Parts: sequence; structure tokens; C-alpha cells
Amino acid sequence: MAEAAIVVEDLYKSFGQLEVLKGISLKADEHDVVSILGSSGSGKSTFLRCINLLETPTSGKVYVRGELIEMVTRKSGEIVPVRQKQVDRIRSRVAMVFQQFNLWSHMTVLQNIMEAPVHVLNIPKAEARDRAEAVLQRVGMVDRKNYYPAHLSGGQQQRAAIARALAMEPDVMLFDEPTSALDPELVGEVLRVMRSLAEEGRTMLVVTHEMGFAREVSNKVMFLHEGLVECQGIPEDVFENPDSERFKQFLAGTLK
Amino acid sequence: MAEAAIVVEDLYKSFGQLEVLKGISLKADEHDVVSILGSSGSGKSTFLRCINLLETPTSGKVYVRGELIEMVTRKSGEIVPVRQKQVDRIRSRVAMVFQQFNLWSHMTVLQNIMEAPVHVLNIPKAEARDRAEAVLQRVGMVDRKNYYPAHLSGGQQQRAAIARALAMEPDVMLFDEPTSALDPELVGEVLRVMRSLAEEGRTMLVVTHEMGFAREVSNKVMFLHEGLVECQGIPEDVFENPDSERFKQFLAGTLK
Amino acid sequence: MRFKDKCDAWGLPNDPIDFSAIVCNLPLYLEGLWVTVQLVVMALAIGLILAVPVALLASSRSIWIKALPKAFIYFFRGTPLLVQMFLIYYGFGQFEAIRESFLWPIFREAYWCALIAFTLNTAGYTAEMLRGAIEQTPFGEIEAAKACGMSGALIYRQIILPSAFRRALPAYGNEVIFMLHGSAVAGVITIIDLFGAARIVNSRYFVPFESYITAGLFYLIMTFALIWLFKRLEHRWHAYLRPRET
Amino acid sequence: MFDLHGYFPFILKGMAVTVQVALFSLFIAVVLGMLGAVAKLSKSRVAQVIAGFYTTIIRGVPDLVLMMIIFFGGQLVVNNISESLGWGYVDISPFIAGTLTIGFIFGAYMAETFRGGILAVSRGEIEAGYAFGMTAKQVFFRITLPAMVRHALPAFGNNWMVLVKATALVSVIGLQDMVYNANQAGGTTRQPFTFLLVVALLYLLITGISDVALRWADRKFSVGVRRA
Amino acid sequence: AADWSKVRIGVEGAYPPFSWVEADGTLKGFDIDVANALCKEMGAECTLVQQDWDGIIPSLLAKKYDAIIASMSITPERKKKVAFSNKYYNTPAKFARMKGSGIEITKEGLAGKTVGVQRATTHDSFITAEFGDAVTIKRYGTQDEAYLDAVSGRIDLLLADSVAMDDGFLNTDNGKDWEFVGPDFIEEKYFGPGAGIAMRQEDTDLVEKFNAAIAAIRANGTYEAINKKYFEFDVYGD
Ligand SMILES: Nc1ncnc2c1ncn2[C@@H]1O[C@H](COP(=O)(O)OP(=O)(O)OP(=O)(O)O)[C@@H](O)[C@H]1O
Ligand SMILES: Nc1ncnc2c1ncn2[C@@H]1O[C@H](COP(=O)(O)OP(=O)(O)OP(=O)(O)O)[C@@H](O)[C@H]1O
Ligand SMILES: [Mg+2]
Ligand SMILES: [Mg+2]
Repeated sequence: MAEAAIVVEDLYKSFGQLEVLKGISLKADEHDVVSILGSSGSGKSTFLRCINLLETPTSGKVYVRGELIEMVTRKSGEIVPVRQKQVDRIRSRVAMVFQQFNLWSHMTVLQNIMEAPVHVLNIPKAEARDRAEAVLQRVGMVDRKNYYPAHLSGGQQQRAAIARALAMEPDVMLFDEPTSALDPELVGEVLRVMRSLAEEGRTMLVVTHEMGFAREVSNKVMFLHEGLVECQGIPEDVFENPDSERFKQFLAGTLK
Repeated sequence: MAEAAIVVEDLYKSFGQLEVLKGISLKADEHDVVSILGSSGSGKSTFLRCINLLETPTSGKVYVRGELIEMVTRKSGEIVPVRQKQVDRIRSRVAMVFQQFNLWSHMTVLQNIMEAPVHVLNIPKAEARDRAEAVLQRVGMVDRKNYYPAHLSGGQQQRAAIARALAMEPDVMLFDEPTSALDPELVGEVLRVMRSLAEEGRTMLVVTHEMGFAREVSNKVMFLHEGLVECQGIPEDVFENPDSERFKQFLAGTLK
Repeated sequence: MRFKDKCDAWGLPNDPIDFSAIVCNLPLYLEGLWVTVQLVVMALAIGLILAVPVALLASSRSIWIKALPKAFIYFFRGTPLLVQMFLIYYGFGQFEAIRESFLWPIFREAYWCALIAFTLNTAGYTAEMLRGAIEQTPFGEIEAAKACGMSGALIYRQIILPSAFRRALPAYGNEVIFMLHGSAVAGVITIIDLFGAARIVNSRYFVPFESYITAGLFYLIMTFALIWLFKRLEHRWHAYLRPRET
Repeated sequence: MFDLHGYFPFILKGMAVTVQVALFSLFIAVVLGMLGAVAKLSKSRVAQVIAGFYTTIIRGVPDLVLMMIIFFGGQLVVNNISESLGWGYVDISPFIAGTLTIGFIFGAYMAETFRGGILAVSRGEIEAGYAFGMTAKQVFFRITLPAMVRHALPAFGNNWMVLVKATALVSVIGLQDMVYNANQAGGTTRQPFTFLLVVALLYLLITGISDVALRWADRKFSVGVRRA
Repeated sequence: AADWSKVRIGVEGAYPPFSWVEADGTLKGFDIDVANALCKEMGAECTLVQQDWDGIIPSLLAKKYDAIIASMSITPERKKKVAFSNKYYNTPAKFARMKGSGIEITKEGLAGKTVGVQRATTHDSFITAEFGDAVTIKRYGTQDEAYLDAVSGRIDLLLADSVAMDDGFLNTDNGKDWEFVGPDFIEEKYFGPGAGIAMRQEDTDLVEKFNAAIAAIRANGTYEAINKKYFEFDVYGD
């Protein structure tokens, strides 16, 4: 069997006094699409950000494709990665799509997409350009490649951001509420692209409030509540027979 | 019989090539509450703004309490009021409440309300203060009198703006979509105040999209379409048996 | 050498750093400081008064009305204060016509020349700031004033200018500090201001480091006082912009 | 229009000096400003304190006074250093002193400008850089810096205008810029007004050209911005 | 630079006829010619550095140049800071007034008058010490500026070197309404023995060299030639 794409073991994270994650474990195999649900403030974003080390976990282990991200506790009590190089390398294999898109505003769409392949993966420019054109094709944005982000609609910006992540040919893609900054009519565009990625067999971790997506597209669902995994499983089980009171409440809230 | 509060005769208004009002007439007696309806761009705001000369009509006559606002055509073709003093005086008797409130941001609510009575009507300060307190009472805002506009909610700002208009003890009040810049939950506050003003017998011209208000509070309704009066009458007639196809369409649109 | 002798002497022995000349000449510094304060305060006050009509004219829509005030602003913002001061002091003194005119008693004095240069300079900068602030007045607030029957002049007095002044306050605070610093050029046309005092002490005792650092300290203290003052003013005047205190 | 008694080339020579001083000191100011901004935003307390001290003092004391302190004091310091290193005399010419002083002064203003510009860069764009595996250096040079230019440009333009005018002060330490030369010519011919007016017009020429260039730059760097 | 094959000399450039700047920017004048002659005599390669009077001694001390040839009077005060060569000329100081103003150079005559001098000169220290409480003193960065203000009538009197004022002002078109008044002032206490070359105190060898060079050009006629070029009398004094 192939190595699991992402393994998280007993992850804790505190901000100062506030304990946000209280021991979370997750195993995502290749081709898995994991939906992470939870109400606001339950720690979903923090969990995702710990995986590519935009936040440093307080304790716990993160393996990407079997490789453990090594951490060490400084004398000051601060926890830091042992080798920054390892972190940079792992980040380049775990691509993230943000809620606010975070496209680089001073670059065109094409430049945004070529940036990391050229400067992080050191791919020749010409090749990076071909790759960029291909992923733009993939998300249906070829005709917008020379636009600046500010001149695109929200849905187009998010598709460009997805293309930027795809161009890294990452092992895993992390999505943090990729549709919640969009108008309802733009949500569809982006969900369509994500669904097609899932069908292609990409490994994805998706924080979302779109129950339709969680139910139909993903093959694993994880519900966080106050920093703990409240329930977890395949969508059919979790949605049809929710054994958690809280999850029932949550579903009632989001569906009304 | 008392003089009619507002009489408009055959009003035309063009912006450059664009003819926005194409001959509008209206008679509002004292205590009348006239709702002006119409889809976006039909010229409602322009009509209202012509009455207190924030826009100068291209032709037509406006009488306020029987007094004709005198206009003259300059050699340059520009139309201007004959006496600016008359315009200022008439404006001081016709108060306007704007969609965007337009409170003076560097003054407290109390200062906003006292400003025009003191400097335009030349009322002594102490008296103006009493008057301001009274109108604030009227709109339920006494406890906010020393706040700056930026520190109030939209509904409170609009009530302050109504108080500012009331403090002028105007013959006529003009409202230009006074609730459409507000969140649905704030709309109620303002409508309640307006309804009570109507019940007091104030003469009011109200541009609004609130069909409930038009139907229940006003005693005259006027529907504008592409710069013309498409239909006009008492609400019962106009709403129950609309003889205009366009008005039917419009109603269908706003009620859905 | 005894201290008193040091004060009387022209030139001091070669000590690495010697502040005794400064101490001896503290009265000179204080006189200079007083001149600086006078010049700056008066220039700012008159300049501000002058700036208001200039700004109003410059924000007019008619090209004819705004041409002259704009040129005024452009000239005084576009050239160095030092040059403006030289122009007024040495330049005007060159003309027979000015020397014969009733203006001469004013242009004769370096003090008044400096004051005129400073005033016009700060008026130029302040007018530009005010013009910007005037043009930023929310259109709706002006319409609301019109709709209340306010006349044009009243609207300017009650609505546009008060809110423009508030908006311009932070930028004006910077201008005041720049004026204070700029005033040091007065020392170049025979005025014994704070910088002029430092020049005299330096050229008499050859203690450049000590003399200028002392002046620098005085300027620094005044700058901090001004910064503090403007913080207070902004606190008062910008209540309407601050988040509400609970 | 003016009778310049043949001194015009002399004034133009001074103008060349003025422009050189302005450009060289701009370069120094940009370098110092960048260092200052990075120091102020760094996590190191020491760097923060040094940069804070630098910007506060410089902006609290008039340029003219600083120029005197650096022109005279700076030479003494350099002498002491070069003597202790056994280099002998290292000259600080008025040009170097003037340029360094103005660069040093405006470095403090630039530091504030750049700091503001860097802070205005969206946090998310920087995070996105890290999320794609860029090193801190790459993020700074490829994301933060270019994105900052647009935010910093207006204040940068202001600084440049003030800097150009500040070059007039170098005449006071004896550098033969156009103000110095105009004073010389005005003194010799006893027609100071004429020469100073010419100098004022030349300054307007420089600031006018700068204005046009800055507008152009602003348009160029704002291509990625939607304008109302 | 200890062998003094290269010497940097500070000059002023705003003090005609001793030094001024031509339209093409070149330096001219008696001081300049003397400086060049002395350098030639010493076999040194000289660079002239123009410096405002105010900063002329501080810049010497800061080693911006090695010697000052700028009509600087040898005074006891300056000697505390710098070393001087022997004098290379000596001319008296004198007042000038507007023709017809009738001002006399007495305590009473000067009372309330404005006198223009160049800042930090012997004239400055003289008038400050002797008449400081009677007159208003206006101090200028250059002598030229003082002349400008004399023409425009901002000052009642000028006090300056008689020769400099004669050639640089009174004999020019601008100075036609002005005239000398009062006696020559040559008090050693203020004016010293004449104008000398100022150097840093530690450079005693350079002082020697300049002294020798001055003696040499006085002896070989170079000095006389320069003198003739500018003046009809002997500026060296006695
Ligand atoms: N940098 C930080 N410093 C301190 N507290 C933080 C920080 N980031 C997040 N938190 C806190 O951690 C908790 C969880 O935040 P997180 O953003 O992970 O929630 P979330 O589940 O993503 O919520 P949402 O659906 O609103 O995005 C919140 O209480 C938040 O205030
Ligand atoms: N100052 C102006 N200059 C040019 N055209 C204008 C101006 N003001 C309004 N118009 C045009 O006049 C037409 C009518 O505008 P008006 O604001 O009166 O419409 P309205 O009925 O109030 O619409 P809404 O419901 O959107 O407020 C519009 O087409 C508008 O674009
Ligand atoms: Mg989140
Ligand atoms: Mg409208």
C-alpha cells in the first residue's frame, strides 16, 4: 500500500492561554477527499494551517507522505521546526487555497501561477509557462491569464488561486473555506472546479460550510467542536446517522 | 381652503442629452402623504430634487405654498433661479431626508439638529436647543444626542436626520428612499417614525420601495416610468385595480 | 583658563569637546530661541489666515479664479525656502523702486523679510493641504446643507471649512514641524535666531560640534512639544472619527 | 529675458551639481530607508531601538543643523577612525558631505514611508508566499517588496520633492550648487534678484519634471489596482 | 602627505579684490595669485578648496585642507586654534558711510547706528569689543553680502579692510554713493600684525615652508608683480 498522504497524530495547539486544538488525529490516504466541518472558532483553520506549518503546533506529529516534520522545543519554550529547509520543501508539496484567495496583487494571473514553480521548484521558465497554461485550461481561465487579480471577479480569483496551487503538482491540496468569500452565484464556479479535481483523484483536505459538497464529493468527513474531533467517518454514516448531538444541532443550523 | 402645499406643473428635466423627466405634474395638499414609486432610473430622485432645487428643472413650474419659484433662462441657455435668497428661503421650509442620511460628520447629533435653526432661521440658541430636544424625543433619540454620527447605527442616523428635518418645522418634508440604505432590521425603526409623522398630519413626499408603507400610510400614490407619470391616485384604487401594465409588472417584481 | 576668561576669549584651546563656550553663550541661544519662536508662531498664524482664502479660490471650478492661487501654491511649494528668503531679502533690496517705496521700512529689516518668506511659504503649503481637504468634503453633507436653506457662504463657514480643518489636522501638524525646522534658514540672512546663535558661537569659538548640537537639542525639544500638542488636538478634534468609547 | 552677464553657464553648472546631489542622496536615502524599515519591522529589539532612535532624532532636528553637525562633526569622526587605522587623511568633500547628509536625513523619512508601504501589503499575500514553500528572503524580495512599491509611491514622491529643495542647503556648507553659484553671481554683479529668480525657475523646472514622472510611475505601478 | 608635495589650500572667493569667482567659475584675486606663487615656490602641487568664511577654520581643523590663504588676520584668538605663517600683507581697517550722511566715528556719532561686518572677522571682534553697546551690528557670511545691504541702505556704516572695501566696493559703480570715514585702525590687539596663512598647529614643518616661500617671493619679485597687478601701492605694509 502506498504511504498515507497526510498523517496527523494527537495535534495540540494553543495561542497563549487559549487552547484551540486539543489532540486531533487524522489519516488521509492518497485520493482521499476529507471535508472538515465545524462551527466558527472550532479550530478548523488552525488545524489546516498546522499541517503546512503556517502555525507551529504546540505538540503532536505531522507526517507528509510518511516524512515526519521534525520539531524541537527551544529553551524559551518556543517550538520551532528543526530544519527550515524541510519546512519549505514540505510546503512546496502541500499546496494551500485560501478563503481570501491571496493572489499576489502585483502580478498577472500567469505570473502568479508561474512564480512558485520557477522560484521554488526551479523549473525552467518555458516549462513553467506551459504548465501554467495547462492548469489555466483546467480551471477555464486561459482567457484571463494576463489580467491582474483586482480586475477579476471573486470566483475567477479563486479559480486562479486553485490553478496556482495545481501548478505546484502538489501531493496534497488544502482548501480553507474556498467559497465563503464569494457571492452565492460565484460559489458554483469554484465548487465545479473542486468537484472535478476530486474526480481526478487528487488528495484534498477541505474546510467547508457547503454541506452538499461534503456529502457528495468527499469520502471522509471530520467534525470539529471546541478543538476536538466530535465525529468522523464516511459521509453516508456521518450525515445519515449522526451519533453526536452537537453535529445534529450543527446540521440543523446550516440547513435551515 | 388652504393653499396647496406643493404644486408642480409640467416639469421637464434633462441632463445633457438625456431627458429624465418628461412633463410631470403633482398637487399635494396640506396633510397629504404622497408615495412616489418607480423602478430604478425612472427619475424619482430627480423629481424630488427639482422640488427643492437641488436640481434646476429644464422647464415647468414649482409652487411651494402658493409661491412660485422664479426661474430665468440665461443667455448661455442655463436655467437659474432669479433670486438665490428665495431659493434659500423655500429650502428652509421644505426639508429633505436623504437615503444616505448625510449628517454632518463633525457635529454631534444635537449640533446637527441645532445648526440650521440657529444659522438659517436665526432662532436663539437656547430655543433651538429646546426644540432639538423635543424633536429628539419625538424620534426616540434623546439618549444619543451627544454622539457623533459615526457612532450611531444606520437606523439611528436616519432618525437623527429626520429629527434634523423636523427641527426646521418645515411645511413639507421630502424623503428620498429613507430606508433603503438600512439593514432590514433597522428599516422598522425608521418606518415607525415616519408613520407617526404621517399620523400627526405632516405633509410628506416619500420616494420609497416599501409597498407596505405606500399602501397603508400614504393617501396618494404616484408611479413614475421613464420620466412620465404612469399612474396616480389613492392607494386603494392604484394597488387593487392597477390599470397600467407596467405598474402590474412593477408590483409583481417588488412583491416576489 | 578660568571660566570667565573662556567666555571673554575669542577662540578656545584645542580640547576635544568643550561645552564651556555654549554655557557662556546660553543667553545668546535663549535670545535666538525667542526669535525663532516669534518668527515661527507669527508666520504660522498669518500663513494659516492667508491659506484659507487661497485654498477656497484654488478649489474653485473656474480656471480663471483658480489660476492665480494655484500658481502661488506651485511656486512656494516648488522652490526652496532658502531661495525664497534670499529673493525677498537681497533680491528686493536690489530695486530702486522698492527702496523708495513705503514698503521699504518693512523690507529693510531682515526680520520682516524672514517673516514674509516664512508666511508665504507656509501659506502655500497649508493652502494646498486645505484645498485637498475641502475637495474631500462628502458631497452629501453639502447637499444636506443646501437642502436646509443654507447660503453658500454659510455652508463654507459651518460645514465645509470646519470639517476640512479637521481632516487637514494631521498633515498640518507635520507642516508646523517642517516650518520650525525650515526657520533655521533665517540665520543665513543676518538674523540671530537659534541657528544664527549657533553660527555665531561656532565662528567665534570654532566649536562646530558643540554649538550645533546644542541648537539641535533645542529644536528637538520644541519638536517633541509640538508633536505632543498635536496629539492632544487630534484627540479633541477627531472624536468623531475614533471608535466609540464604551 | 534676463541679462545674466554671461553667468548662465555658471548657474547651469550649479544645477548639474544640484541634480547630482539630489540623485546620489536619493540613492543613499533609499538604501538607508530600506534598512531602517526592515529594522523597525524586525523582531530584534536592538535593531528596532537603533532604527527608532535614528528616525526620531533625524526628524526632530532641522536639516540645516544636521548638515552642520555631519559636515564638521562627520569629518572629525572620519579623521579619528582613519587615523587609528593608519590610513591617513580621508577627505569628505562638500559634495560627499552634502550628499551623505541629505541621504542620511531623508533615509529617516524613507524608512517611515517604506515601513508604511510594507505594512500595507496584505498579510494574506505574504502567507501565500510561505505556503508555497518560499524562503523568508524570497517572500521579501519577490512578494513584499514589489507589492509595497505601489503603496509607498505617493509618500516617496513627496519625499523626493522635499529632498530636491533640501539640496539648496548644501550651499551653506560651501558646495557650489545652483544657489551658491547664484549668490556668487548675484554678489559680483550686484543683481541678486535676477539670479535667484532664475534659480527659483530652475527649481520649478526640476520639480515640474519630477511631478510628471511621478504621475507616470503611479499609473504604471497601479495597473493591478481597480480605480473608482 | 607628510612631505607636503601636495597641499590643499582653503580660500574664500567672495572677497574682491583678494578673491572672487569669475563667470566661468574660476577663482581670481590677490590671495589666489599669492597662493599659486607660494606653491610654485615650494614645489608643491596645490589644490584650491573654496569654503565659506564661517567654516573656514573648522574645516582646516577637520583637515578638509592644510592651509588657509584668505586674507586672514593673525590674531591672538585665532592663534589658540591655528598656527600662522608670517604676514603676507597688512592693510588697515576702516569705516565707510553713505555720502552726505555726516556720521562721525566717535562714541556719540556711532550711537544707534547699524554697522555691517563680516561674521567672525577681526572687524567683527573689534566693533563688538569697542562699540558693541553703542551700535547695532549686522553680521554677514560674506563681505559681498554686506556690500549688497550697504547699497540697499539697510546699514549705515561698513567696517572692513580698507583695501578690500576700496577695490571691492567704493571704486565700483555700486559703491559710488559711499565714502571712507574716520581713521585707519591697526590695533595689534584686534587686527594683529597683518594677514597670514593659517595652518594646523601640529604642522610646524608646513609653517616653515610657507615662511620660506613668502620670503622667497618677496625677494625674487614675484610678490611685487602680483602686487602691481592689483594695487598701486605696497600692500605688504611696513
Ligand atoms: N493567531 C491567533 N492568535 C490568537 N488566537 C487565535 C489566532 N488564530 C486563531 N485564534 C483563535 O483560535 C480559535 C480557532 O480559530 P480558527 O480560525 O481555527 O477557527 P475556525 O474554525 O477556522 O473558524 P471560522 O469558521 O470562523 O474560520 C478562535 O477562537 C480564534 O480566535
Ligand atoms: N447629475 C446627473 N447627471 C446625469 N444624469 C443623471 C444625473 N442624476 C441622475 N441622472 C440620470 O437620470 C436618471 C434618473 O435618475 P434618478 O436618480 O432620478 O432615478 P431614481 O428613480 O431615483 O432611481 P433609483 O431608484 O435608482 O434611485 C438616471 O438614468 C440617472 O442616470
Ligand atoms: Mg477559519
Ligand atoms: Mg433615487
